[in-house]
Amino acid sequence: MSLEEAISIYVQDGDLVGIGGLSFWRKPISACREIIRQNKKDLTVCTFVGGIEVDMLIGGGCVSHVKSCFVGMEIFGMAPHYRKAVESGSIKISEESEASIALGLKCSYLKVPFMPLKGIIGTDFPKVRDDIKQFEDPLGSGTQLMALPKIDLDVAILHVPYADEYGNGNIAGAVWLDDDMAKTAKKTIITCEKLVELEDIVHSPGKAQLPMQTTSAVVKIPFGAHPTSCYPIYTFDPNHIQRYLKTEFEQYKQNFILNKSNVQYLDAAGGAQTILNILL
Amino acid sequence: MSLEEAISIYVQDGDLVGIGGLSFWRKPISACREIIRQNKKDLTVCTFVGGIEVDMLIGGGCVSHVKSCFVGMEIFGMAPHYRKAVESGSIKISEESEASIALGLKCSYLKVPFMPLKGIIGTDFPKVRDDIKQFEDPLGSGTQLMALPKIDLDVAILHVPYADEYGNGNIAGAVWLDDDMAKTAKKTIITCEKLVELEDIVHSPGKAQLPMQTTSAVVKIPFGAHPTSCYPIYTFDPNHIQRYLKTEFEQYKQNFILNKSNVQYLDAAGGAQTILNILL
Amino acid sequence: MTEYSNDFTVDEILTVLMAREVRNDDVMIVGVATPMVWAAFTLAKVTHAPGAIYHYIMGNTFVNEPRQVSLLYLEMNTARAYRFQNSGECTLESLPSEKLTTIEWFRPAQIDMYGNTNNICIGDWNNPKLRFPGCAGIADFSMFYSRGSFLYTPRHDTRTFVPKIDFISGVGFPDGKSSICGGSGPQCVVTNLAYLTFDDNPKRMKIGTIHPGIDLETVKNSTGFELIIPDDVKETKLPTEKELKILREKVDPLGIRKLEVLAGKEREVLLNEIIKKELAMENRFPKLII
Amino acid sequence: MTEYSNDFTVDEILTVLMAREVRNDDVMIVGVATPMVWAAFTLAKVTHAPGAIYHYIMGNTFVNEPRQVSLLYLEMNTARAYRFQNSGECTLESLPSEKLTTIEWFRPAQIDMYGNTNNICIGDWNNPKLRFPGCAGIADFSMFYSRGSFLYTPRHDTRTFVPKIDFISGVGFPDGKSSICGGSGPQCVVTNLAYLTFDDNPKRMKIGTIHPGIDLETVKNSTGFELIIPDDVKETKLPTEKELKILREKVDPLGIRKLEVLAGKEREVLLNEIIKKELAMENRFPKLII
Repeated sequence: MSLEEAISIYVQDGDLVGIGGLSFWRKPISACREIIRQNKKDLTVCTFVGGIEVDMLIGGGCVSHVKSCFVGMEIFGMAPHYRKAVESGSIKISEESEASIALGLKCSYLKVPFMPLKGIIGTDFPKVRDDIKQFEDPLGSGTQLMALPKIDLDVAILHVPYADEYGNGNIAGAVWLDDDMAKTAKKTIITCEKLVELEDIVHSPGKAQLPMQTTSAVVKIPFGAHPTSCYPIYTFDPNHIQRYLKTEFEQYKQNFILNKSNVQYLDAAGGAQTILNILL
Repeated sequence: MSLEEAISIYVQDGDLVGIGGLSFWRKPISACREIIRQNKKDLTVCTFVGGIEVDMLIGGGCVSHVKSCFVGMEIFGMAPHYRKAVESGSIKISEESEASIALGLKCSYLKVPFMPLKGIIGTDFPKVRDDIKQFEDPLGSGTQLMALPKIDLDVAILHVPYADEYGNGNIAGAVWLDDDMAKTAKKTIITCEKLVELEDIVHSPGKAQLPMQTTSAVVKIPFGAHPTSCYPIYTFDPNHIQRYLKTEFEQYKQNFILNKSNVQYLDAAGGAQTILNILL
Repeated sequence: MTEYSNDFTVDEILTVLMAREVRNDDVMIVGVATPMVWAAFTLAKVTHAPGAIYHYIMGNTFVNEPRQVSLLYLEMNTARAYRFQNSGECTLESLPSEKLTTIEWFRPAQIDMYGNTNNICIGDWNNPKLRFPGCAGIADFSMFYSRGSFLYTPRHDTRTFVPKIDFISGVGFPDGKSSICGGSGPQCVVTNLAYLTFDDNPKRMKIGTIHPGIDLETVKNSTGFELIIPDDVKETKLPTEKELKILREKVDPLGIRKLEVLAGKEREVLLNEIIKKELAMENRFPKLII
Repeated sequence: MTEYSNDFTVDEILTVLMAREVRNDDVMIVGVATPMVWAAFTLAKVTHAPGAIYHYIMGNTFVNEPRQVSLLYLEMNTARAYRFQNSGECTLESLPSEKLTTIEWFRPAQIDMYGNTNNICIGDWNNPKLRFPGCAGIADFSMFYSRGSFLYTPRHDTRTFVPKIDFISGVGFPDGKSSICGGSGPQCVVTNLAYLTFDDNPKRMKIGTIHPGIDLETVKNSTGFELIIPDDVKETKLPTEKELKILREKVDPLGIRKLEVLAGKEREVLLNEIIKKELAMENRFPKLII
């Protein structure tokens, strides 16, 4: 299946979209560019720690709502479109913590509508989240707890170094919440650096952290996480991130997104020199 | 540290003792024999699926309370001392399910007094467990849930194939709840087949599932899980299990437990022939 | 043309009927110490459901490859050749996902007409006449499965099929109403006498088919409550020659599944024989070549 | 004899003071994009706290080996040479255990006299004047740590130290009372001007020591609320020659920590220089040889 087909079939306007990776690390950016090309609208984006992918999707006008505990550009500064959208009130924020996202996904496994946490109490989160609630331990210890709601993703979009044709995905570095997203989302799109044999997955450490039983589509896109990293193949591209921050979004879209195949994108982003720069 | 010292220092009468492994697989039996030799009393034993180890400890008079979802001898039948003790009312049972144990341990990570489950509702568990309680989703969905209490182990006793001198433990096969027990118990005793280098642990799949930060003692005991298994080194010993079932416990204790070093025990259990039988 | 056979034992018809419930896209949940279930799943996998995947509870692993049923080396099956391992929550994770269709067989010590089951004790819980090992995970998830739960017993008698069970450790259709928690509830009970299903409204046990050579009266007299009896009670479709041959020669040549059916001396003799044979095996993890 | 040095920059005294808080049995929690914290932990590890272990939030891994601070290759540090990886719950797991003493540094955008912190926004949340990236996990666990939480900011001014923060995303000592959830609460705030601690009853910010060359009035005027001032305000103990040498030459020779202190053009120049140097490195994961 092509990326175009995968996004077209499995991502619908208004979906709650889970995005894998963390910050500048292993983000499914090629899929995000495709979402922008297809002009998807009104998405709610949920990610553990968001970076350039959330910012791009907002810049592209695809997002109406963000569920994340952090959206920024690491040491490079703020995420400009995210910041502008929040400050102007053009997108809604669901203020999350790390635990509220991790536990929200865990709810799906247990089929429970909420999970309890001792944290968050005492913060201003309850003032801006009418879907979380402080309550008392039903077992009578008197402990005050925060109830955090289930997060039911419509679709998870994940980039991994290795996958097989059946939809088994293997992640060499940190998994973050990718496995929980894959296993609980209604549909899962995996983009991968390399299509390998089932046997390769079985013999890789971690094996199929993303099991084929829950995968809807696998698409091979080398450097599909650029300008973010994909361990153990390449690190993030600081030059491109700086370029992104210095380019007006419509211009960036012209240069790097619209009508760009993967190879055209990579050439626009510096071709062989860029690839050699980031390879580990 | 010797096994004698480890059990003497870290297991106290009345403790809530977590035992690793499952059924006939990777149970810390040498440690259980030492507990019987030291005549520990009034222990509450918590294990995921119990087998001969729980039965022996009950036979040895060490146990007043069992928290498990299953105690049996697999295809070999019932656990005789467990059954007799329950039927005669000489030990207390905390009727558990798989989830109630797994989630009870998880509570420790989150520092919450309970975890919610949608299961167990409709069963007779609440009639015999006054520490679990049905309650309604505090977020208002109307969902009925069961609140399962935290399990705070005093000491976890785990047998693994590989550990290093710092207390990092590596398990080659299934981990079951050993990692959660190790990480949440106040003290953790690891017995291992082989003492290896830290580097060996780092390069083994799964690395240090039992991290040194939470280990209190490491003791090398080859075949320390016999007559249960320790993958990938040996499987369980069906002949010894049959012998156990056919021998009156006081006699078994004389033959295999009292005043028996590890090598004396192994010789009594059939020596080289037994070892060759079970080696994988 | 399919050849049916009349030459089978109780363990064989049970195993074959259990195998037939498996669908090609199922995840087959293999418990500990249930060789008949394992044999049934493997038979299904090598006959009509090649796409089905094992989920070994024991290792918490998804495994694709079928291997010969074993008494001593279950752990090797689950620890080798797996593709995916769940985390410490074990059965809590992934299995009850709506994405996966799972099939799991439970063997109750007692069952009532609504499919409620008991694996805890006979008599009062506080003072039991007989304590069973326990219900493991049955209380947690059996009511979630979208495909429902599947029951079997080789002991179809009035001690197993009782009007009122002594302890509900697995929830069926409470008072004949739909399963709670959104699952489909008990689907069938495969026994040594019959294939039982559940009527729709109320959800009550009824006779599906009766095994060859068994008469209706025997089934009725062996059941401690009233079964719904259809107007036209059919006979259970016989095992095929092929099913029996593969089961006997390939899937479980040591006959380990029979341990779930036999009792007393007969059982002990078989057990000793299996142990002896398995300990003598050079290759302890033989490939299954069909 | 220890040689103290007066020749240091703001980033250096901050890093050294942060390093000094680490104990030999700590687990040091390294976040994402906090090179000054990473530098401080590595400095501690190679000087007075060799037993301390990194916990890289990014990979959710425990790592024993110190390596040179990096902008581009943090992931390699966390993904290689680790001994233990938590499960998907990430920071939820293991860290808050009572068995482990953890040390984590947070950098608040706003802080009040009780150590409550804000990393969310300036102004009303519904209509913010300035939106920050967010608080990540601060809201979850900072109040659990038995060793308390540790704060730093290179921007000691009245925009950071305010009478009332706009959004509480990290809980300090509510109204001067003990930390909730059983943790020890904020322990100190290391700034470019001073080392601040918290008085006992009520729990309110007080001056610990003032950095060399800074006078008390500057500290007071740079703080938007009243600090408790001890009778005898001492000067901060200077960095040692050894600390500075190791920090500059070994731990962070590229000066990546300085990105947390600099602004504007100066910062951009340094950033470009670091990127250029790191991209040119042959060995992208150099060993740290002290």
